[in-house]
Amino acid sequence: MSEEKPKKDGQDKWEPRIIAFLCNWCSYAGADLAGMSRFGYPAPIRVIKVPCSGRVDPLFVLRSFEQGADMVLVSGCHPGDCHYTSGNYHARRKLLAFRELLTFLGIDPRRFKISWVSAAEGGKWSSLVAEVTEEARALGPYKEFPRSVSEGVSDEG
Amino acid sequence: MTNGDSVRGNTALTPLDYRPAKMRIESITDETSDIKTFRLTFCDQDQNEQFEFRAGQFGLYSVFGSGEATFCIASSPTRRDYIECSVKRVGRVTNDLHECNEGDIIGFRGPYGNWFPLDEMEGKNLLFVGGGIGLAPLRSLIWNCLDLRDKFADILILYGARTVADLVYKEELKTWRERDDVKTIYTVDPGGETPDWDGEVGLVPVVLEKENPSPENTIVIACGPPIMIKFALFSMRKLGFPFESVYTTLENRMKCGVGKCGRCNVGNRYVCKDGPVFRYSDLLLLPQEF
Amino acid sequence: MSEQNLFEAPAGWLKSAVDALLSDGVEVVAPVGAEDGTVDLAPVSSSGAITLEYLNVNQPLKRLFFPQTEVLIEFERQDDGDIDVKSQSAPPEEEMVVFGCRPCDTAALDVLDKVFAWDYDDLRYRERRERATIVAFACTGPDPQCFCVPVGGSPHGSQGSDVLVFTRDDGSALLEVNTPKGEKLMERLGAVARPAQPDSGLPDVPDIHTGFDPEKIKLWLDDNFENEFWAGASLMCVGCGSCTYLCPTCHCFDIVDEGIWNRGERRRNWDSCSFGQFTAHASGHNPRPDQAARYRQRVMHKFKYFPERFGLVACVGCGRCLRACGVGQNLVSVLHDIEKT
Amino acid sequence: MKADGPATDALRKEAADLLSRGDVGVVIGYGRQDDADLAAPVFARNAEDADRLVFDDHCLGNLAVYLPRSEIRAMGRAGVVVKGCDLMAVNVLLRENVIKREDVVLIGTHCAGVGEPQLEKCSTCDVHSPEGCDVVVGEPVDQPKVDEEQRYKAAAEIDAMSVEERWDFWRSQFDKCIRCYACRQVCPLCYCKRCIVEKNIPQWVATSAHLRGSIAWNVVRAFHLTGRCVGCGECERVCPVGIPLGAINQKMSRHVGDSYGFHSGLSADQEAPFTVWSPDDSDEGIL
Repeated sequence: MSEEKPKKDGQDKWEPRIIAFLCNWCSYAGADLAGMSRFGYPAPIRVIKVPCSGRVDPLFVLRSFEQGADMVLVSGCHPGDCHYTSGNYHARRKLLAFRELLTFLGIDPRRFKISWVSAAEGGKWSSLVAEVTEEARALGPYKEFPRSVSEGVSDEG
Repeated sequence: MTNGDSVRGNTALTPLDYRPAKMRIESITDETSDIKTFRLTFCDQDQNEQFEFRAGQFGLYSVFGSGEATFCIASSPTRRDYIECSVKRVGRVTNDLHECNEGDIIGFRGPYGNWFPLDEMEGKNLLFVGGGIGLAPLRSLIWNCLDLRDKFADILILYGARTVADLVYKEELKTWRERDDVKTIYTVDPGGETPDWDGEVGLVPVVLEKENPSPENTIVIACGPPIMIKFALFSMRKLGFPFESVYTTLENRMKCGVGKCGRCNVGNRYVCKDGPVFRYSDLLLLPQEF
Repeated sequence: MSEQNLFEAPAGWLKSAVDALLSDGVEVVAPVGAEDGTVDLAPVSSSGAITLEYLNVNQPLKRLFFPQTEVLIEFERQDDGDIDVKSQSAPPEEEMVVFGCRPCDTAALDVLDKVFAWDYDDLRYRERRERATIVAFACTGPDPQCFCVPVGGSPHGSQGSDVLVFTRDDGSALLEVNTPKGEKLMERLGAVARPAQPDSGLPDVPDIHTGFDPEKIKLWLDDNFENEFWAGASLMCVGCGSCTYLCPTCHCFDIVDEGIWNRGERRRNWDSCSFGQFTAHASGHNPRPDQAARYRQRVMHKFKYFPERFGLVACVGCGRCLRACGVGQNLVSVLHDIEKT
Repeated sequence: MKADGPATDALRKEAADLLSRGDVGVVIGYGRQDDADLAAPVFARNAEDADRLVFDDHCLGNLAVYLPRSEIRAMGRAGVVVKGCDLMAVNVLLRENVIKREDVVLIGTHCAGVGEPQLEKCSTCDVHSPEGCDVVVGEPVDQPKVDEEQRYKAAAEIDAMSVEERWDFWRSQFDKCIRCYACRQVCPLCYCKRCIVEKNIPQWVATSAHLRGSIAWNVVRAFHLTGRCVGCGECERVCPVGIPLGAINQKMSRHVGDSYGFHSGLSADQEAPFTVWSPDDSDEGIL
């Protein structure tokens, strides 16, 4: 069984697990800049670098929830800025449709965020993370989704 | 056709809960670019001492988290301290097995299946015909026979691979060649030779015909890719070998290994129970679906 | 077996029996209706949940003994590199009484019993079977898709059931006890049913109109592995697994590992010979490369290979494969075609 | 529609002509089965076979599913009987270059709706008369004005629930899933040689029929059909455990319709919503 509340060392407070897929060229650089500029942002976010937001297969999002994410964030270049010219436009259509699907199936849309953060927007990254972390904390653990390996068994004999 | 059931007799049912034994990888040998041989010992010392098998039998090896896969036991039953398996990297489990290091722990269920007819082979000439990784089940039997050398007449090992780099058990090939109680012929497909290759060049069936061994008092054990087996059998027929004295192994996909999961069957035979060793004349009576 | 094997129960007997068992802490599985009109066997916590309005339960009885997915082992990687392997614990020891399955489904248990204990004894299956007492309900109104009779069964067949119940129009019933397990259950139920008069005749067996001769079919199968017939007969099959998953005798399974980086579980899941990947080797070679080969396997397995190996046809004529097939593939028509050739 | 009506007569004649002229190697149509509610497919290989064809209101299936299959391709050019709704699937197969127009002969049927009781999809059908076929048989049917809201009724009912209610609803639905993949196999647009669920390096979708695996499977199925599904409803019709897959497909169709003005299957030369993009697409919902 997965431990329900990952705890930070020496702290009793529950922290949400947030998985962020960041495009290499804008959002990841933006997050980097936030670090270099010493903008603080909360720690529970786990960053996975992808070449482009267009690379994010909806299965990445689903798998994140399966394995215990409380929130998933996908971030790419602003429209018009894609390093590959159109990856983020594809991502926009695909991921918004995916969120529609998740919402329809009863998966809380507030737990799946999409954002545009450019390489220059260290400040935006910092405040965005603060904002979504606060929201994830308020939403609490995403218990509903069948997470991890041992849960979600339906018809055990 | 199944020596398994007759030897076993009417013993009680074996309880089965699919729990694998844990085995430690003692050593890993790179055979070719995509084949490795793993030497394994049971983590539980008692199991090490009790474990018995016969040449030809197989096991289900598992990387925990990836799943189980079926391979023959490639070491000889006469070498009691370990078992070996040779694994070609082709799918999920084999990929992950190739990623394992010495000291890692994997799962093992077995031994399952029947075995080569050692009793029947006694006193006879033996002809081993192997291709590629098909040498793995033969290797178990070859060492088994070499360790009991007095019981058999002439032994001829014919082994081929596509290229020199694809030959497995290179050290052992050398050992066998150096023995004076075994005749060896090694071959690679045309174009697969290297400048210093001193063996034959040519497909296994072609080399077999050229060698022209006598079918008299001889048992043939042939393992290799289906296409090689097919043409090797044409050649054997030409040379006058009766299919009653030819044995081979089938390698259908299996999940349970014990005649339940329903996917390895050929006609009413379960490869996992009635095989993997089949007499070729019996195989011809089955639906050609393997 | 005692001599008395027929019992008489008044209307309302089922409610009394179920309530009595539940209050004894016995797990009761019985037919329960769903919103979409289907009826399936499910554990019940009161007799009120039970419905009797069905021809047959939607999903076969086998699920109770051979569930669609089950954990075989759990494993966890330790810090020192060792792996902790646990067998999944055995099923609960409490008894289970299953009400309401039909004689076709109980007959199918014969097939499964053979497979799961012909050489290696599958412990999970056996433990589940042992704790269950099966009270089948004789079939009163077979539909045109039913064909239990030609495959050796009967709407009143007692094969595989511990108790077989014949329900009358007024709700009263005759209970035929077939096994020591059934006797034990009747003893336990005591007042619910009393020994029937020797002259209490059983109701007439309803007619099954579909007929074919499995032996004749086997003779043809013996000689016709290679035959153009299979390509034609399988052409409409789209290769889904609904016929195999709803089949009470199909028992093929897969074993898969699921997990995350340090722990997981090995599961046994139903699998289907209709699926293209079923026999595919990792090398890409596939002994059954097309739907014709796969459909042939399904028919051959049921009517030739299984009888040769275990002495009985691996089909009980429940008709689920006919009803469930989305494209109208009809096993009985295929068998009729075989008979005609 | 009666099986022995004029549509059937015309169909048999057209099919016999195509087959005897050698224009096609096979005509895929519907055949009569005694008592059955469902007309099973018939694969007519010669003019005599054509007499087994029927068209009536038992003809529920979407025969386009057979067009990509190698067994059918091996027979040569294929004639296929299509209702208006089935034709939309053929259009997508053409659009996605799965089949070539010159390799198929489309035998359209005027259709007033099928099923007893009539299928839900037939009440909102606006393609009673298929367009762009090589041959059309049967009597033209009046095309009533279709109420858009009615078309998305099943999805709208679920949309009206709260997120929590929807979760409970779908959880209980997906819990029933037995992973037989009938929905996939019967779908003309699920033609992948190897489905994502059959790929195991890595195993994205658990094959076990537990809730986690079945949610993943149903999400993936629905998403891979988003912008492609033509709403023929076959997946829901064949589901042996009665999962209302049509509602999910409706929801996604409506989304691509409302957002990008796209309706799948209307023609063979549309560009699908996920293959194109516009800089003017809405940014709503993006932080």
